[in-house]
Amino acid sequence: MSHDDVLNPKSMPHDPEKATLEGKNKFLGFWFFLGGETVLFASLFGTYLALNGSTQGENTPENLFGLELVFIMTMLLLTSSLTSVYAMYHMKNNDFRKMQTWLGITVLLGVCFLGFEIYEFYHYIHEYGFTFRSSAFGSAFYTLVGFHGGHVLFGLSWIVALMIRNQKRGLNLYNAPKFYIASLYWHFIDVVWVFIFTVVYLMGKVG
Amino acid sequence: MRGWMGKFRSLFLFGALAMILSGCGVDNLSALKPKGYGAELLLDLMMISIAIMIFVFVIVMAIYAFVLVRYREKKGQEDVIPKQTEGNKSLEVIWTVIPIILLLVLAVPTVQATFDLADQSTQGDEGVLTVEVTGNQYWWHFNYEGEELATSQDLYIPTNERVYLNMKSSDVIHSFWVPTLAGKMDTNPGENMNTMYLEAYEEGVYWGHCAELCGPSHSLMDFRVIAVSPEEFDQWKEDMRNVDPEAQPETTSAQEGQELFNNNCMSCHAIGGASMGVGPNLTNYANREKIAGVFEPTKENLVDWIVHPDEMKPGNQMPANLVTEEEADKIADYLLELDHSEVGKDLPTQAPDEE
Amino acid sequence: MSTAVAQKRGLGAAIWDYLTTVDHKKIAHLYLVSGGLFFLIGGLEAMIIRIQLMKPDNDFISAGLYNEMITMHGTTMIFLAAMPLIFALMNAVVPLQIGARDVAFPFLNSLGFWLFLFGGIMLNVSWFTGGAPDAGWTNYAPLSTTSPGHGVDYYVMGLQISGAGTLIGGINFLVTIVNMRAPGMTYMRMPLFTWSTFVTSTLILFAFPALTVGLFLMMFDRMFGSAFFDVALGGNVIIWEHLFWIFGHPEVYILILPLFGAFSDIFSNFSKKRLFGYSAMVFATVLIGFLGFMVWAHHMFTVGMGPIANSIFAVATMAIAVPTGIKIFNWLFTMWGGQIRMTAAMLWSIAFIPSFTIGGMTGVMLAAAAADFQYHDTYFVVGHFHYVIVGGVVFGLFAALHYWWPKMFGKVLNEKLGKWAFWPFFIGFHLTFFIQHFLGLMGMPRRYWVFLEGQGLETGNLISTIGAFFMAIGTVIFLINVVYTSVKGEKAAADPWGVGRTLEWAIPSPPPHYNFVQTPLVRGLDPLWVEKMDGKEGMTPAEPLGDIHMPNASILPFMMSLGLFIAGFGFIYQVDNSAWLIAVFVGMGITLGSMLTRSLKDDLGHHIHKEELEADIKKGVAK
Amino acid sequence: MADNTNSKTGYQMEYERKMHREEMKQQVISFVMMILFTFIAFGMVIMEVDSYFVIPTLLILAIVQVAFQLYYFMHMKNKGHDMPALMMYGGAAVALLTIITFVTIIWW
Ligand code: HEA
Ligand code: HEA
Ligand code: HEC
Ligand code: CUA
Ligand SMILES: [Cu+2]
Repeated sequence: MSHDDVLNPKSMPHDPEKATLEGKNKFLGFWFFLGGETVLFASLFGTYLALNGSTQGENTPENLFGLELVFIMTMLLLTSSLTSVYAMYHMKNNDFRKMQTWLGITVLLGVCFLGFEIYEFYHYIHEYGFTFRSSAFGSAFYTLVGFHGGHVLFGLSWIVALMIRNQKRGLNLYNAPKFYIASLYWHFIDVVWVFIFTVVYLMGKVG
Repeated sequence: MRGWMGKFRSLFLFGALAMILSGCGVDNLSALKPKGYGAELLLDLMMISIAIMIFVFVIVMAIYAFVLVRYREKKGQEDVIPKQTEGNKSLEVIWTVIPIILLLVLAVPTVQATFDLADQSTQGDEGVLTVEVTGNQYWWHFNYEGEELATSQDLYIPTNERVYLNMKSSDVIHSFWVPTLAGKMDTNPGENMNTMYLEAYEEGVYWGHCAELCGPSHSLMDFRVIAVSPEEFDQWKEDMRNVDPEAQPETTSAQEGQELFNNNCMSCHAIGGASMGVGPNLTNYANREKIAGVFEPTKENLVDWIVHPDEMKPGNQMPANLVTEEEADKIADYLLELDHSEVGKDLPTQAPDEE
Repeated sequence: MSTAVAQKRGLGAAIWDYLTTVDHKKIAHLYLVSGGLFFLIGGLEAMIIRIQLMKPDNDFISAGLYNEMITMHGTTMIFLAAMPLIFALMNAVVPLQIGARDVAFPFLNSLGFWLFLFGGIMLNVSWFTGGAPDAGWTNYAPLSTTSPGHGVDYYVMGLQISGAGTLIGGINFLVTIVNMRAPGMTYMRMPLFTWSTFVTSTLILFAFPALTVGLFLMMFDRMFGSAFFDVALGGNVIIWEHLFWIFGHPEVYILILPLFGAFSDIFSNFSKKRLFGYSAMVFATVLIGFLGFMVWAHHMFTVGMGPIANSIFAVATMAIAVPTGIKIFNWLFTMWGGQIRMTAAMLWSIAFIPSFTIGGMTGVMLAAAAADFQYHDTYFVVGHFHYVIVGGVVFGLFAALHYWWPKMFGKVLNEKLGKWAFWPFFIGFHLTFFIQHFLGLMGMPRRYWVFLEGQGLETGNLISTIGAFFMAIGTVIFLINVVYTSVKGEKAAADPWGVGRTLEWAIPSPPPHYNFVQTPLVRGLDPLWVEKMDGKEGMTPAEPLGDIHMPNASILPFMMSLGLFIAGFGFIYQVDNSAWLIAVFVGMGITLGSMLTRSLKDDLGHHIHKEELEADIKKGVAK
Repeated sequence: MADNTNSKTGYQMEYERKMHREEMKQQVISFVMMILFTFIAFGMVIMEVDSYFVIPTLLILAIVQVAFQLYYFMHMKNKGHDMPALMMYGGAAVALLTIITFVTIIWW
């Protein structure tokens, strides 16, 4: 059987994402990549923690951050993590339609998150005059949160591209690993966000 | 703590090592010829480590030589297949445990020396001198805390006393190193101030280098530490405080030079006082060991410097062609008259070449 | 493609073949050639450094140029010469050693190479556009952030691009080794070179992201006005040092571990013995990799971290001597009782032991934190790291190249010329670098454009310069050997040394592009040796003869890298003129467009049919 | 390549579906926990609980949440995840060292 034959419930292997050697390789390689990403974000967090006091006397974390927005963003992203779990659930049950639907919801939530983030940055820049160049704290804040935002943007584009590309093809052993690792990526973004809302916003508010 | 290695030194290996190594380099520059507390402590530490290393190396080389001589393939043996040994537990334990022991032997004095050199317990005590050291591209500023006086390039210290240095930089990272007196320490820009101490055992002029890449003239950022007896040091402080920046020089040429200097150079250079300008403090210029840290203190060099500092020290901050050659000549006359103290003059500037 | 290309191969077709190849053996050739060229450039820079330091107060080159020279020498040698040459070996050998037909990600493998190459070219373009980077290979802030011109920008963009390539390469090898091993090839049967590739790739995976972040911060500071290293706005320059060394120390083990692996294979081969203490060797490799992450601050003893941090890092650093010692002794005892055959490969390996031991021991001396206050940033350190890098890495590369050359190119390098290249290089190496330890202790800091007269440093520096010329002679003889062999060399057998133990020697030299007609069945450590001892000709296959699935060639990796290359220039020059943003958009467009093409166009590869394989076997190009 | 032509029996399919449902249930539970933790975390900060207590608690909550993500959402608890787990722990170890450095010795 060739990889791009559409799967039917009967030919569906237990783990479609790992049923072929290519799938296994993608799966493992992507996990390793996430191991590297962990160090990447740790370096950014470290830099942020070293510099978050260097505010040059203005726009400190305490007076800048508003928790309402961050709370909403957190809920959006956490929920999107669950919806992508649902998508994978339907993938394993070989229900392509439902998988696409749940992925669509995931993307929607992700877009909302990104919108709020852009609004937040806009707000800081225009209401507070707090920019990337204001102070070392500003540089570190926008870099850390911006790197995460960049990951969200990339993840969204990736999932959307996959959805469109496979719209008419249904699930097969060639694209199942792709959907699977895209969802891993999405969860990882959530992992990073958990640390961002904790370390940057909540701990920033506590002072 | 001084000389805690003393008893070992009499051992043959150390004795021989010390002999060989101390033949290296010139007196006032080589880390192998310590003239102060830190350098001596560190030489002791180096000796311990070298001894351990020689010991290890000899063992490795003995096995190596034996193997190479004994187990070469000889003609006619091409088809012999040697026994395929898997390993040997007890041998492996031996060459794991022995290095661990050797490293522990090295680690203990290492940690001791590290803490010893970081000691700051007497800083700020009555009569303990602290000097604020600032690294600049490519010169050094020394501000003697609480003394209202400053020098550039030449650091004066009393012998046999701990002198603390509080170190920072005004631009990029530099590193303050006087090999014969102590190890080096970086000068960082910003909040990250470092502290170390010097203690010279003998009077002398000790050569210092900047040891951290800091731009094109990194290799020309030399300075000197001039150690004099405590009495002379007090005398020197006295002399320096009594300098009158406005004093009239003797020759007319120098008087004109002073005028020119005040008009062209005072924006960056100070005569007298302790604050740090854009350029070095020139109060005791005629007492300088070198011009700009590296050049022989002749009038010719000085004139060249004043007109073309960029050619002598690439990338330095002093603008070229501020004055003409003739004007520079007069300024040089003036600067070379800024001779305020006899202290330190009798010390040999440069140690004799290699013995 | 196998048939189409084989028929008529003009030069154009050959070039196109290499531009689009996803075959790990050809990618190995690409790495070898470009890494080799960069080694010559780096060597040339070293020669210029040594000529400048031939006598006191020399003005052979200017101060600014000198700083560019050392920066580019260090950067080129480490990132563009040593690492790619190591990658060349890994690509050529690892899949063969584990009995795989291919690597896990052939497409990414090719992408990794092109990223490295374009990054390397980018760095070197700086010579012609107004000045190379000049803040040392360590690029400490704020010297780097305030360095005028665009030199440091090239450093940032060049390393960022080639670093991405390295990371991709690392992940590729990890997955290859985990997933693609032939049946029976358990972890504890993997040859040491494969093991060290595995550990090295892990180090790459965890070390390079720190450099990536460091380079981003540096880029933001220099190009977009952020304030990470700007103390006036509350920045902290020490952050760069930590990020650099969190990457930088593992990096030096990334350089040496693969060669440790190669030496293990070579010693065992040419002593005709299995490796002594195999499991201890594996354990030591892993341990070195692990400890390698906890010692980075030994490069920063003089920064002012305080005695507690200094002591911790000192002791941790010393600990690395233990697993390294285990390796040294195991190599010695591998030879003990063996039948040592002095081939050129073995000669380089034999020379490595004392050279590296000296380098390692000066390393331990440096690790004594307080004593490092004297050694740091002097020629003592320069002596140390050239002893480990040249005496370990470069000797290792020469040894490994002699050893695997027949497998890579089908011809055995001339042994006599091999030995003639060795001696001048070996003698020159010790002449150049041994004396440098003393120069350092006698008060000569490193990165010094000139040293002054009358400080007792003249003789030492002259000797050092003379030594460098000897190394150049050795290198040139090696090059002559390469040319001579390619013209006159004889075709190599599958196992040209006659003592092959591992799987790569079971198939023809060079292997067909699918490596193994039938995946071999591995029955023990040193699988080929096991079969030989059982009186068999070659490996027993683990599967029946059948169609083989292979990936398709693609130009996309080249295009993606080219796009980033163009965008890199855009980033550098948009500071001067925002019109350069066009280059950013065009470049990123090419890259993203290629990525999109890759994901939209399915690439399922092709099959080599059984009949073709049978024909190949008849012709003798497969086995 | 692995062979996937063996089609399953209806019984097998039913069994697998049940397994997937079972797993989904666990995932929903972990999601609820994550939301709960988030509420606690934000709640503590809004109520201005003493910072010596809050900061460690926040960190612990975050780590547990992340563990839920990794082990349930990303299936690290399932078999066949030894290598991923190894590499994630490797990355986490380096990450931890890095962060410790940046909050301590940079400021010595
Ligand atoms: C291949 C590269 C490589 C390797 C393998 C090493 C190996 C080691 N290095 Fe080196 N190092 C560099 C490349 C390398 N280094 C580079 C490039 C720099 C300078 C960077 C720059 O600033 O530009 C540097 C700088 C450097 C410094 C900083 C110096 C300074 O700037 O002040 C230190 C300090 O601790 C150090 C230590 C060590 C140690 C302890 C080892 C150990 O791994 C060595 C272990 C080996 C042995 C010890 C020998 C064999 C062992 C035995 C025979 C057993 C018994 C031994 C004993 C009991 C001692 N190195
Ligand atoms: C893999 C790493 C590597 C290698 C192999 C080398 C190899 C050599 N290095 Fe290297 N070196 C470094 C890495 C390396 N170096 C690093 C990281 C630094 C620190 C940089 C810094 O401070 O930032 C450094 C610094 C450094 C210095 C100190 C500069 C200073 O601090 O001021 C010196 C001085 O002697 C030196 C010399 C040499 C020499 C003589 C060789 C020789 O072994 C080279 C031998 C090779 C040849 C001689 C090539 C000969 C070929 C030709 C001549 C043909 C040319 C033809 C064409 C181009 C067509 N190096
Ligand atoms: C823009 C500031 C500036 C001006 C104006 C300036 N200098 Fe300088 N000068 C410097 C700096 C900076 C140095 C240190 C250079 C170095 O060593 O890297 C220096 C060094 C010197 C030195 C060597 C000092 C030493 O420590 O040995 C002399 C002498 C000197 N200047 C004289 C002059 C004279 C005379 C003039 C006026 C004609 C002048 N300078 C004007 C900045 C300035
Ligand atoms: Cu200052 Cu080098
Ligand atoms: Cu290191």
